Amino acid sequence: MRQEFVAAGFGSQGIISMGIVVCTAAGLYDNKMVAQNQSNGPVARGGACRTEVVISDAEIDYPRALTPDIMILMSEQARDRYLSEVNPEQGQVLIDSTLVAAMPPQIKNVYRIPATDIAETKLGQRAAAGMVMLGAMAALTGLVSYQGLQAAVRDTGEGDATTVDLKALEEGYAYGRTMLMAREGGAIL
Amino acid sequence: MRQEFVAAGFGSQGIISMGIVVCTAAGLYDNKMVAQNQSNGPVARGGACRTEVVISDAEIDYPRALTPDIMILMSEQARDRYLSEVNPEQGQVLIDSTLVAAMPPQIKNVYRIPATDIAETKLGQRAAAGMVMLGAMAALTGLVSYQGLQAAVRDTGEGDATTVDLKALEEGYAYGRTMLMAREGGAIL
Amino acid sequence: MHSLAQRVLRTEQLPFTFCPGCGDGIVVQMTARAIDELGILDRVCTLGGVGCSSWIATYFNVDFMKVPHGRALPAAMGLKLTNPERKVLVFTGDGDCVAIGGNHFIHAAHRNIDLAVIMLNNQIYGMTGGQVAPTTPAGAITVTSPYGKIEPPFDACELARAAGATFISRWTTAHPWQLLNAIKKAIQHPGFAFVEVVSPCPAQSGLYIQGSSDPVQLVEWMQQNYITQEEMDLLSPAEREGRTLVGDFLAAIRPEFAARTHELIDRLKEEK
Amino acid sequence: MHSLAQRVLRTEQLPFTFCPGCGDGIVVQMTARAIDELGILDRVCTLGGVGCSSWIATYFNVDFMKVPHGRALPAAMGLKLTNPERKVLVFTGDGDCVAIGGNHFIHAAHRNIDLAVIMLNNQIYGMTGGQVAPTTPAGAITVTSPYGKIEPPFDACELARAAGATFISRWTTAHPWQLLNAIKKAIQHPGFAFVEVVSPCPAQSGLYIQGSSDPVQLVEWMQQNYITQEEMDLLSPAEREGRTLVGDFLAAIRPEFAARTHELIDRLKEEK
Amino acid sequence: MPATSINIDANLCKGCKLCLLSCKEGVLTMSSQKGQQGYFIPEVAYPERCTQCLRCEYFCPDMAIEVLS
Amino acid sequence: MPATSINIDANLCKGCKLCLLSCKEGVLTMSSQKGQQGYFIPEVAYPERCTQCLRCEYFCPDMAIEVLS
Amino acid sequence: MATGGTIKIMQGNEACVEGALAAGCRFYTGYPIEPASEIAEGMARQLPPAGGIFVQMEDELASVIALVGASWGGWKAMTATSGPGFCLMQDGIGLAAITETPCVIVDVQRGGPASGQSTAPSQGDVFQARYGANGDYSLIALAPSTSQEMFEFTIKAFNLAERYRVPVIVLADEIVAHTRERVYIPPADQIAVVNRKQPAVPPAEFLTFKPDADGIPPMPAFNTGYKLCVISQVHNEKGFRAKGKEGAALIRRLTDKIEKNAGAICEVEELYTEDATTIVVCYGSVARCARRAVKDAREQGWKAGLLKLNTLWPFPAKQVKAVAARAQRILVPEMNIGRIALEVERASGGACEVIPLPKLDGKCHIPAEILAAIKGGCR
Amino acid sequence: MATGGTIKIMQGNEACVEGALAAGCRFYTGYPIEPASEIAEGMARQLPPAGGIFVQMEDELASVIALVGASWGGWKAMTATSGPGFCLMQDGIGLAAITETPCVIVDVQRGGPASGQSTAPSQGDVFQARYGANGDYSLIALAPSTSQEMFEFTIKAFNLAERYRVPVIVLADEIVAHTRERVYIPPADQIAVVNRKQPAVPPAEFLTFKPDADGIPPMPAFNTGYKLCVISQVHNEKGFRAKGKEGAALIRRLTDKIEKNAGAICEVEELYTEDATTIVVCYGSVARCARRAVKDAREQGWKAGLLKLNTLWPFPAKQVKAVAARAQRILVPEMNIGRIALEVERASGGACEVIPLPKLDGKCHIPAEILAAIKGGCR
Ligand SMILES: Cc1ncc(C[n+]2csc(CCOP(=O)(O)OP(=O)(O)O)c2C)c(N)n1
Ligand SMILES: Cc1ncc(C[n+]2csc(CCOP(=O)(O)OP(=O)(O)O)c2C)c(N)n1
Ligand code: SF4
Ligand code: SF4
Ligand code: SF4
Ligand code: SF4
Ligand code: SF4
Ligand code: SF4
Ligand SMILES: [Mg+2]
Ligand SMILES: [Mg+2]
Repeated sequence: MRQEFVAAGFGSQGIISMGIVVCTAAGLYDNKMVAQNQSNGPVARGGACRTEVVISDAEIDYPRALTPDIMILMSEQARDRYLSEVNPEQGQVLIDSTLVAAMPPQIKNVYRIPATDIAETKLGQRAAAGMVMLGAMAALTGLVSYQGLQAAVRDTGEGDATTVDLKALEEGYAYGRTMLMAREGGAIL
Repeated sequence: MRQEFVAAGFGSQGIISMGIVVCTAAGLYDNKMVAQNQSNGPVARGGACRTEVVISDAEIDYPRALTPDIMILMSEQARDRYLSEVNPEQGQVLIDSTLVAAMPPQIKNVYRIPATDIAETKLGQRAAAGMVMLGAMAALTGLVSYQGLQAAVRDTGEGDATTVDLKALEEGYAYGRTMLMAREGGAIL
Repeated sequence: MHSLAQRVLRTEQLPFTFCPGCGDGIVVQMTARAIDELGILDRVCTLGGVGCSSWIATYFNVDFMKVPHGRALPAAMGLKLTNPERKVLVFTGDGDCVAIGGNHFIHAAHRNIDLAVIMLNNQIYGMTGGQVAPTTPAGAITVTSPYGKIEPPFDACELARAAGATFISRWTTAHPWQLLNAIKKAIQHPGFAFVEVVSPCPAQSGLYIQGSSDPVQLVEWMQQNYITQEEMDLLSPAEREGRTLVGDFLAAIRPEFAARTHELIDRLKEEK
Repeated sequence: MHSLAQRVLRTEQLPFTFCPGCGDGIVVQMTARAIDELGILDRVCTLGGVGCSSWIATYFNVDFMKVPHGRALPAAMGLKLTNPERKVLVFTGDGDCVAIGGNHFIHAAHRNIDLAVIMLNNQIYGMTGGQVAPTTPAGAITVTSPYGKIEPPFDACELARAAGATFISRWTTAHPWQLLNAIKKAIQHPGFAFVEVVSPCPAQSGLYIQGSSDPVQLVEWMQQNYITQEEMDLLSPAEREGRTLVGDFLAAIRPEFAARTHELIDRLKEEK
Repeated sequence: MPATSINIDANLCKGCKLCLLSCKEGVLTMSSQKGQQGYFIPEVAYPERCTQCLRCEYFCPDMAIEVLS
Repeated sequence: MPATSINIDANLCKGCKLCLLSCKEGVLTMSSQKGQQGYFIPEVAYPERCTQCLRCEYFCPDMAIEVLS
Repeated sequence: MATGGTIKIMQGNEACVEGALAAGCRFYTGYPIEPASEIAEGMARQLPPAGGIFVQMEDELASVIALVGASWGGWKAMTATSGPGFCLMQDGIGLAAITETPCVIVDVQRGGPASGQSTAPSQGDVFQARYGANGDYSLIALAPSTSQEMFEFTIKAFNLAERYRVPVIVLADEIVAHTRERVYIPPADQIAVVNRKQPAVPPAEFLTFKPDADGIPPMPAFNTGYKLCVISQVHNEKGFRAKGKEGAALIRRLTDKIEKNAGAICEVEELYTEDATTIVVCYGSVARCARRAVKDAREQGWKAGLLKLNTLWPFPAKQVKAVAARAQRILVPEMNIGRIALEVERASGGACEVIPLPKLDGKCHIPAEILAAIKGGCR
Repeated sequence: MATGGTIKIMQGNEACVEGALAAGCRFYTGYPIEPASEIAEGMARQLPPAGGIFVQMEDELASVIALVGASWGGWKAMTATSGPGFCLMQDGIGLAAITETPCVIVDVQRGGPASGQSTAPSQGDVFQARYGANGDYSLIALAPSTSQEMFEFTIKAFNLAERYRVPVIVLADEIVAHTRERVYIPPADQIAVVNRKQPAVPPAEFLTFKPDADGIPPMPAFNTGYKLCVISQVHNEKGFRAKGKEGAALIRRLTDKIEKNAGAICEVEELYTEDATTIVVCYGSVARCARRAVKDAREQGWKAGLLKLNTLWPFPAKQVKAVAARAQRILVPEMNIGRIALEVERASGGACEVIPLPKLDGKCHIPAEILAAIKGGCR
């Protein structure tokens, strides 16, 4: 099976790291084929940023996302720019609800994770919001394994940041599990 | 009719000017089609030098000399290098006999003009030897007209040099006429 | 919208694409002021090569030309020579001017052709992501000098002087008034005028070399370390260490290339 | 055959292709003497770009490389870095070095990489037939400056100094002993060593600029006009006019690039 | 000192705080409002302190601040 | 002063006369003989005057002259 | 021959200078190199008295970039070089292409690769002329074979450059550059000179790269009020950076404005092609020798014909295709390893045999060589 | 997958660095440019600890010339760049070609012409890679489509460079350069590494450019006693300037040693070509999307096939010819205006229809576009 993942927001949020972590988790630890890429604004670093990961059991022919199965949005600009790529019926969209307020109603599967809030209050670092989102995603979509994410963070991170990121994954994963149970329990998110 | 002319010797002898003068004489004053070119040694200016002029009544297709009809040789190096291009039966070879001693016997038509001697003694300038040769050539071969040569020298020369060159042409022409009359008179040259 | 921008800039191109706190915008502003105060908008044209700083050329409401990396000066020369009345302003980066464009730089300076060349020195290749530049300090770690740069920084002002530039000035974006003044002088100077503007690049050299991406810290760092001769004179030799001079270093008059070229034409025409 | 030639030159390449009286041959001779006296024939390699003077590189009985016009220095750098024990000698012309090769020149000097660069300054493009060079005197008439050159001559020694060369020397081919000495010093100097050799070109600059193609007159002209500081000091200001200094101008020690590069490698290998 | 009006252009400001650094009089502070560029922008907290020295305007790298008198 | 032998290589000499210029002792003169390069070459007219100063050798741009002792 | 002109004896390089001046060229920046130096030397002498500017630059990179500046300054501009310098001009040619800057670059080809052989004629740069710079663009290249053509094609080069706003390459070679022959120079008023289009709209409505219906934007000069935006990046009609469709439209247009006008641009000369079984396709100096060979062949009873390509780029594929359809074989003598032969092969699409006749020894073919090939081929 | 290796997640640019090191590259000179910068950055980090040298040069001209110096110093050397820088390297590539200097140049193609579009993928430099420098020469160019191929083709590039003594171009593009994927790195002893031939004769008998029977001269390093003569002019076997036949022999050999070995050099991959009526000929990143399209087409019952060109130069004409003989039409999707399509057209010699599928908007084709073209073509 081929699955396409997109994350978008501001570069300063570590969007690219999110792509690399997902790609490493799936490629090295979940033993899938992967293809990740990213794009930045041309000059203003820290501006709009997007990453994609294609994950598949078979060789990946086409390495770019065509219709993302899972999309993480971490800014309203990103929402306005990229949401249209998602199939409203099938796609799953995870938003950082601290940063992205409204979502168009036609998108069926939307998960609202207050990741920046969580990162700020629980970890004291807004920049960890991306990893919170990934933890939640692992719980909610199963695109990559939680263990894979942990291993990938250990591989790609550096020093102190790794500890924070692992904690962020954990918080996100826990939040996601709770949401899932709530949803499975029939609650409206 | 297509005729091919070659002059070769040292650059310092004004070989290139010889080519230009012949070409201008034929092209502008004898109203022929012409194509002239030259080649130098790559670095040592004043070294080996050669010029060619193709003269024809019709458009000149191929602009280089294939079998020179008339060749002027002003150094032994030039003789050793280029003489083989001449058809020994038909080609006419004019040598500066001050500089070139022996000629292979198989070449039928050889004219020996002591041009450097003439230039030195009559004009006080060895460098005028080339024009002496051209004057003689006009007389001996009729390839270009003497008047044409004179006009060409006036066109292309500068100041004092022009006067000397015109004188040199004259000396050469006179020498050539004498040779011709001697030859027509049956004398062996 | 800034009234200065309305008078001198292509307002539809704003905001600048530069990163927050990038010094390049200061140079846009000071150049806009210079053009405005000198009242020469119609006679100006601007050029740039490639690099963040080269984009400065595109913000003014004048004709501009942006050419390949390092090649602004020959294009500027073509424009100057075809109309010596033109005020030709060239915006270039330290990489654009001293690395790939070094040969054009020394030769344009040598000709003393009337151009105002404003070089943004952020000590790094900003646009391509923080690679070492000729102007990068010795020992500095960048993405292409991960073990520390071996050579000392290239002093563009010294190079300009040896090559023959006749106006030379260095300021930082933390000296906006002095910079404005220098740019005005450079534009009015009849010859090759070179203004080096030390400029913070929070995203690259800030991060890699000065160790801070905070624009405020970078401006403070410049204020402390880039000082005038008078300020320098008050310091002990030990304190001078690591500090760099700013100032208007040279303003000399030598025959100018475009004028001389046109004088020749006029003379020959008369002679005909 | 000269015994020196037998020891140091590719004798089958003789005679030199230079014109009669051309100074390039003096540089071959003095370099041959330097190599011979230093006993380093096996460790030498030579490089040249394109130009009459660049052919000098091809006469020694050593490995040599002749690259496109202006590009000898980067090639030399490749050879030096891959074996710092190599003695790398670069022969270049004023056009090759200061015109098309100007950027490589300032950057190689700036890196202070251990090369001996011998630039023949005949004030003209010899090989291509007498076109104006950056080093041509102001006002000089050449085939491409028929109305007189506008700019002043480029001083390659000053440029080398501003760029960071650590050994700088200028002599003429009329100073053969001093030149030999300078070449020896340049070869032994651990850094970027630059020797400018003012050299007569009877065929081009002699003809067009100095007004004589006679080698003897040209050597006399050099002897009169290229003088040492001591000689200069004896002259009145009016007499100094038009005269140029020769001498060994600079010999300084700064970290050398190839050595530093290999030190880094060694350090990192140890750390592993 | 005449009343000063200081315009901060929310379209252009990138929240770099250089105006705050440059103002010796403490006229400006950061607001909690975001500009169109997505950054928190400054506000004129103490207009009465302003000496119209123009430092804030000259130090702003985005031409986002203008001091009008 | 030991007997000097001065070799002039007719293969290499281009007759530039720089050896004549450089010799302060007037040892050399031009001959009427042409070398392989086609130029008139110098000859050692007064070997006894030679001081072995080597100037002729060092000034020769074609390495055509060698002073042997 | 029309009346009132003059006849001069000129080298091709000199005729090129004469043509440039006649076409209105008033700006030359260059760097000396054999066998093109006489063009620089002639320009140095002749431009200033004509009100023009000659500057010898520090290198070839600077030379061609300066043309772009001068051309936007409103002047007609040219440079000349040979292979090694042509290499260094590619980045500027790319700039001229993307900024649609009229300019003329003469490449007097000599032996290659690299420093090659400075005194040997060659046609080794024909593909470099077309493909030497990065990315997609088109340009025009002309191949003169006589001094007369050096004069005329240089004028034509300027006219095409101005008409299509494109760098035009004059691909000469050492033979045509250095051969002195008669050149007929018509009176100035009989020389057709094209100048770039000027805007028809007021400055406020003008967009720097908005094409007219013919695909070509008008081109005012700098400092005439139009607020021009000229960048070396892929751009939109305003002249600012563009991606996606806008970018694609530019790239497509840069190519189309030349390739779609190939009919109007391409010039060839045909001799005896109607009934020929063997056609010699050739250009530049080689064409002279080929013409002689074809005439000799006809005299000896062989059905030979000649297709001389005056335009090399855009490639006259239609004309080649047409003769390929009639002939049994095409011979392509070239002073290179067989380059245009590849184009001929492609254009002929298998319709007839294509036989390259490469010449690599730094000399032109002699007519007998081509004649022999014709006879060999006409069996 | 063989045993003992490791799997890493790598961008193509990172994989290229890894491949270069595995191939024995120990010298890198370059100048930063997007989208190739990560290669320089990786080399800067990884070469010194491996005993290698990284120098960021003043420009691209210097970068490639330095390679030639280093390669004759006996080291394996590489640089990487993108279109605008590749333009400036042509003169050095010509030098490497005529001096037969092994070296590897990676061109990560971005949008062109000129400064173009630094973030957009492109295949606009494919002809420039072949014809960018003056004169006649041949070289080898490889087009990787995955990180794995970036690793493998870089090794292959070094091996071919050493084997044939020629500059080898790795023609990557922004997509393959920046896509992170799994790369299998075999253990060092399972990687085949080729080193240049050394002389079999003593120094006194050695001539710098005398070829062995295979057309390739052995190549000792400088200062090892062979008195090497390396010049950028056309030269004889000794290495000194030559004209006429000797010069022609060199130029002929420079081309022949590559073109005559095309069989050994060229690599392609075929998928379903046996019975396909429509064949997609492609290379680089586009090949990934084409493969998907061809597979989709087959699933939907269309007789589509794929010919992926791993080698672009020498052009695999034989392989193209073979499929052209069987197919009804060939589609050539490229991220340029249709360049290799021209070669395909020539190679197929009219045997089947050749349809270019250019893409100029700075994006790769999506599979659906190619699929639609297959369906359109398979009628
Ligand atoms: C020929 C060429 N080489 C390399 C590049 C890539 N490049 C773009 S900008 C740049 C350097 C920018 O540095 P600088 O000139 O200092 O400007 P900054 O961005 O720092 O202001 C480089 C190397 C290019 N565009 N063209
Ligand atoms: C790229 C390139 N441009 C131009 C030339 C032509 N060219 C050959 S040598 C030379 C200049 C020679 O002058 P210089 O370096 O001073 O050497 P000289 O002959 O005076 O000793 C030139 C312009 C060339 N070979 N390559
Ligand atoms: S990268 Fe640096 S120079 Fe470029 S815009 Fe950002 S801060 Fe300014
Ligand atoms: S042209 Fe000048 S530099 Fe060249 S060999 Fe002759 S005299 Fe020497
Ligand atoms: S200096 Fe300008 S951009 Fe920075 S915070 Fe102040 S107003 Fe905003
Ligand atoms: S004008 Fe001066 S005092 Fe007023 S706010 Fe700006 S910096 Fe402060
Ligand atoms: S200096 Fe040398 S070349 Fe000149 S004349 Fe004397 S021996 Fe001959
Ligand atoms: S060695 Fe001295 S004295 Fe003897 S011939 Fe030579 S220059 Fe004259
Ligand atoms: Mg910079
Ligand atoms: Mg010179």
